[in-house]
Amino acid sequence: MDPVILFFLLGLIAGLSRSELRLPPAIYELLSILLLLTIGLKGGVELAHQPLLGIFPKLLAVIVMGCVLPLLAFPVLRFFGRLSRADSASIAAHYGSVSVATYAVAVAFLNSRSIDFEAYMPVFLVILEIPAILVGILLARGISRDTKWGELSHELFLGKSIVLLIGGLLIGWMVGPEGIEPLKPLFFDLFKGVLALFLLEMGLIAASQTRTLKRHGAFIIAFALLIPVPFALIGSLLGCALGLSVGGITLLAVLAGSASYIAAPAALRVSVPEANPTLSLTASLGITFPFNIFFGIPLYYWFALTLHGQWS
Amino acid sequence: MDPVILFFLLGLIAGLSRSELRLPPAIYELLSILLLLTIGLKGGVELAHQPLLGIFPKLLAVIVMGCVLPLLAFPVLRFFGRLSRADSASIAAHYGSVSVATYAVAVAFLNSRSIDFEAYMPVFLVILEIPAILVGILLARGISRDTKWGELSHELFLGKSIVLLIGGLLIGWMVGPEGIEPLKPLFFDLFKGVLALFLLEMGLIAASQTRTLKRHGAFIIAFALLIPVPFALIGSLLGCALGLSVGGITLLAVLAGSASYIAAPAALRVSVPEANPTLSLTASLGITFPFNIFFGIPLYYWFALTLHGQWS
Amino acid sequence: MDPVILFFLLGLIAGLSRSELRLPPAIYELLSILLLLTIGLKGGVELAHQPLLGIFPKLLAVIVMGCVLPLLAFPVLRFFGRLSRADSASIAAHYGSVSVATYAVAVAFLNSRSIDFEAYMPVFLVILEIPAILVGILLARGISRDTKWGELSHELFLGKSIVLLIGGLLIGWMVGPEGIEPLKPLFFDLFKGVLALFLLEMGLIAASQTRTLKRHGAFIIAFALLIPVPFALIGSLLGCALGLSVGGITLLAVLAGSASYIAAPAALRVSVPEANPTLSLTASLGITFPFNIFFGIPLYYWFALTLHGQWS
Amino acid sequence: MDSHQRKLLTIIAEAVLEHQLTQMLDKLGASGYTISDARGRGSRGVRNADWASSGNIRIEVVCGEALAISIEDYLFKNYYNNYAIIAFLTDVAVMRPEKF
Amino acid sequence: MDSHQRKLLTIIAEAVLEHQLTQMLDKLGASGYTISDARGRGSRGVRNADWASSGNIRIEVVCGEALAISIEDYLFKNYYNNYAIIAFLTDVAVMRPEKF
Amino acid sequence: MDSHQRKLLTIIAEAVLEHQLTQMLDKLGASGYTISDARGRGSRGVRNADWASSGNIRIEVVCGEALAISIEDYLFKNYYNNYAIIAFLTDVAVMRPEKF
Ligand SMILES: Nc1ncnc2c1ncn2[C@@H]1O[C@H](COP(=O)(O)O)[C@@H](O)[C@H]1O
Ligand SMILES: Nc1ncnc2c1ncn2[C@@H]1O[C@H](COP(=O)(O)O)[C@@H](O)[C@H]1O
Ligand SMILES: Nc1ncnc2c1ncn2[C@@H]1O[C@H](COP(=O)(O)O)[C@@H](O)[C@H]1O
Ligand code: NA
Ligand code: NA
Ligand code: NA
Repeated sequence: MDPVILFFLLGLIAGLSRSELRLPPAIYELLSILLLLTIGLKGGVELAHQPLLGIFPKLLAVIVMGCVLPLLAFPVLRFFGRLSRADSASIAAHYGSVSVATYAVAVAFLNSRSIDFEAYMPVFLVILEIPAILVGILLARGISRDTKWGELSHELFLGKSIVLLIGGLLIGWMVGPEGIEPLKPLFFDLFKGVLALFLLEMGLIAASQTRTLKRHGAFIIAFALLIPVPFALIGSLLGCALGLSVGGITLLAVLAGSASYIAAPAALRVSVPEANPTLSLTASLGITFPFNIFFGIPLYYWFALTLHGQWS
Repeated sequence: MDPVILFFLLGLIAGLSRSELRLPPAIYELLSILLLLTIGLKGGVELAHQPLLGIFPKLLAVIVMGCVLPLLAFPVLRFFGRLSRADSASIAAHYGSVSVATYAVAVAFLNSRSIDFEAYMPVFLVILEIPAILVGILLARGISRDTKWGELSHELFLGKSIVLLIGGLLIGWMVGPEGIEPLKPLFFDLFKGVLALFLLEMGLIAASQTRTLKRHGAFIIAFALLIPVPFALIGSLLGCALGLSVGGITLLAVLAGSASYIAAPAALRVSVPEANPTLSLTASLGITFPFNIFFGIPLYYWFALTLHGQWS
Repeated sequence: MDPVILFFLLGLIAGLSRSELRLPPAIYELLSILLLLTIGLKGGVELAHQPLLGIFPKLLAVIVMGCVLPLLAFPVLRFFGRLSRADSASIAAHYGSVSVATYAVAVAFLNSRSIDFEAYMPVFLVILEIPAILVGILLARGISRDTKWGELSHELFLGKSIVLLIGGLLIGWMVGPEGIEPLKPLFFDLFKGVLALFLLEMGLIAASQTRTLKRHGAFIIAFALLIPVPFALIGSLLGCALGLSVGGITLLAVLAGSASYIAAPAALRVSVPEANPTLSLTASLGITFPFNIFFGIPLYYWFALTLHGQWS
Repeated sequence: MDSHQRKLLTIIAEAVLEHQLTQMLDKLGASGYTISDARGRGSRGVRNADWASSGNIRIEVVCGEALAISIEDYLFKNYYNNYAIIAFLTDVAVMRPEKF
Repeated sequence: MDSHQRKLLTIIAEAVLEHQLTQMLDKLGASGYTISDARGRGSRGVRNADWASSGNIRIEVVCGEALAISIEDYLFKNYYNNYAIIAFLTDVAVMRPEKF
Repeated sequence: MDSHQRKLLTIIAEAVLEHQLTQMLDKLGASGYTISDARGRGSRGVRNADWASSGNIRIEVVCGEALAISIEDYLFKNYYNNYAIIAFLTDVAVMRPEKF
């Protein structure tokens, strides 16, 4: 198994056995800043080689997917799960949006198998964070005047992860491969180590989330385990249709099948406060994230292999 | 002198002259987490090459040493130092247990002289943390029903240092030398730099400990300066008897001669609250730690050279 | 543009658009500790090659410059700016002293152009921090008995930046080029990455400073934009007179043209409390620092090229 | 020196509300406020500050009784239903009444 | 809106006790608590939070008088002799009495 | 168990004063103090703790009324004019009067 996943396991086990191990919040912040910048910078440097015009239609298709996914999840939650409208909308928004950590683990997975992927995948990552959250808010409140769109768009477009990803992309794109050289030791060489520490902390957090699991009953567990697979399948089909490589298809599947736990919770807490935040966080962090990094990523890779083989 | 020791000296001098230099606690945590994981991972990777069965009898011998050392220290403290039973037991537990930072400096010392040591030394480090603490608690309270053994064993076996060391060992052992490659830049290449920063902070902490020194009188100073040497001698004799290499003997001597300042204080604060915690911490951090890294390690290395020469 | 400056720009833009991006204070501390140690260590290692005696007269000349600069700034602030005596003296002290971050960016600028500079430049950096602060305090209060010189010199000579710079210099000088090898991955290889993150945070801080700008009116903005250039010219002329290389002249100009935002604020807050601290900080961090890293450093480099050409 | 009666309103709320609550205090006319980071447990479960947004903040406002009550009313109308938040009021004495 | 009298019990204790003390509060029936990190000086010397376990924590509990007293008694019996710990009680007014 | 009246003096001040203020408390004879980090806004603007010296600290002292007043006086004479600092006094009840 990839060592970074073992670090997640270590955190999970330590957390479940109530070890006193804890990473200070400041360190968690540092690690996530480093990961976001690294993903952005790497993508930007790659993009520097390439004509950009061709990716716009693809971006559009990806945005459409970001809008459709929550619309698929919402009825499941509302009618099968009998959750309130606000809770259904909120969870749908989380699952339509994406998880940067899952993406990073998938990148590490592909790297260690020397599988390339399209340079613009980090752009997809950025782009996919937002539409599902907007759709989720609309699902919760309709096009109500109550929603403070100003505050919301501020929250969305100026949130930490968007700013660092886009910032990294632009810087990488501007300085190109030679310019980035002196930054490599911190941002590129340490990438896996930083990811390992980050996953250690994620394991601890996931463990603390599972403690609130029983309160929420079987439906939410089932949802969090089962919805990633069809979503990832949608992602890989779209990837195929867009003519992506095996690596690219895998990553788009991962994006579709993963659930946000940074951008979505923050935005929904402000815009749909009546939704219970622990419900969506427990599902996304406590179940879907571990599921994806242990089982999802290899499975979605297999989707990609199979589909890519079919088409070409 | 090894540059990492100069960093300790810098911290010590800055602290003694009451400079405002301070590392934030979150950074201290990060550095100690990195050190513990590095020590574990390195050991684990080395162990991956080796048959494990042979080391069990050695582990047993080492555990016996961990139980005997506090039994030797206790009467000295109780009768020569006229300390209370609780204080004597607590200090004995600290000195029977081990200091990870001292171990790390000794590893750096051996590395810079290209002296190898047995791969299972980190296992000794883990193993030696606990028995002395248990013996110390028994010395303080007998086998009383009062002691909350549940809480205590939780504290001992799920404390930060044990979890990270064992976790690192297992991960290193599972992924082996190739698997660890991508983690090397963070955990291995930065090792000495991280150790240097950590020792800078240790210097500042040691300086603040020395401020409470005068309160505790001459006996505790003498004890903290004199006990490490015979303890280290016991450790090196045992190392010799177990057929360790010069590097291994040195490290076992360092383990025996060093005093815990993380695991032992935490466990004893909970289990023997009537012991004065500043007494043992001042001795261990303010005197024994500096003594060991300046004078102890080279001396114990010389023990190892001499003894190893005798035997072989 | 140098990527590290793009990071500053990213922070600045994020801050001005009120993004929620923030680096935890503990991380800011870690980054600044790393930068200070790196600058010190690098200088120390270089100095290890060299006879030290020759630099004493140069140090003297540099100290004189450090005393003269605030004396030039003071009347400008007092008579053109109509600021109170305390405020004028305080700002003069800030601008006579130096900014370590600006120096670090200038070093990165020179490195990326493979331009060497004298090994003792970090000594100048250390030396220049203090005299202007003393002169500023004298300007504010005369040689009054009120000033607690004991406390003040403690603040000055045992402040974080002095201790780490001098500590780094001494350690580097003692261990020399081979001894420093194992510390290189953390302190040297990561230098640019660490600087990039640090500048990201500086951008955020500078942005928050500009919010108080309007309160202080046009004079302070003009002062902060215009004074660095003549000061840097003085620095480069002195550098020329001392026979420095192009790199050395550039750095001395940068030191003269930059304004302190760590040592000076702390010392003046204690010694001249009636001076408004946000006034000098806004000028130094919110205007002069960005001006210098975007426009100043290339300009001062051009000064150095021109002057050096003239003389030799 | 004389001392004057004022109220100290302490608000403990989830960290995500920091910006909104300080804006509200500015708008309602508080002369200042002090914030520190906290964690805790309440009816909405444990908030253990494992990462920034999972923690609480603790806001203190020294003010007159009227302002204290209108802040509490504002909290009641806008936050008590949906957020992890509590508030309580203490009597305090201050030396510079014109400041608060 | 009406306000109701409650007690605010503030405990300052060495950080190592956090787990034990919150368990105690749960057991004695406190409706919640708020914790922040602190440092300080007292009869047991300076506790300067240089590293985690050398610091203090500050626990606040809003509760009725009876519970406040039984918590203080518990502290007295179990902790005052051997640990760096103090506690004090303040009168506070709350708007939602059913919460505390 | 009996409870005894004491005063709780809370000082909020810019972080750079920590050393001076604790020395002052030692000199004036406080039996102890507790410090935590804070940020805030007041008449001297926003102090947002972006980096260490730009933040505030919050000092609490449990003491008798006389000492509380002499500390306030000291602050008034030495700090109120030039520093971002406020202080307020609360009544508290303690169990161990000999400690404070
Ligand atoms: N009885 C209490 N005493 C002190 N703090 C409380 C109490 N109840 C709740 N809190 C704090 O207020 C936050 C929100 O409370 P709640 O809305 O009840 O979840 C909790 O996370 C605690 O930090
Ligand atoms: N008079 C006091 N005022 C405020 N805090 C105090 C006081 N005395 C003690 N403390 C706090 O309580 C902790 C433990 O006190 P002690 O048990 O007296 O050492 C100290 O570290 C301080 O944080
Ligand atoms: N009305 C208030 N309520 C609570 N805290 C305040 C208040 N006014 C000022 N402060 C705090 O005291 C610090 C200094 O206040 P000032 O001297 O008014 O700038 C501020 O940064 C706040 O943290
Ligand atoms: Na998704
Ligand atoms: Na030992
Ligand atoms: Na200058």
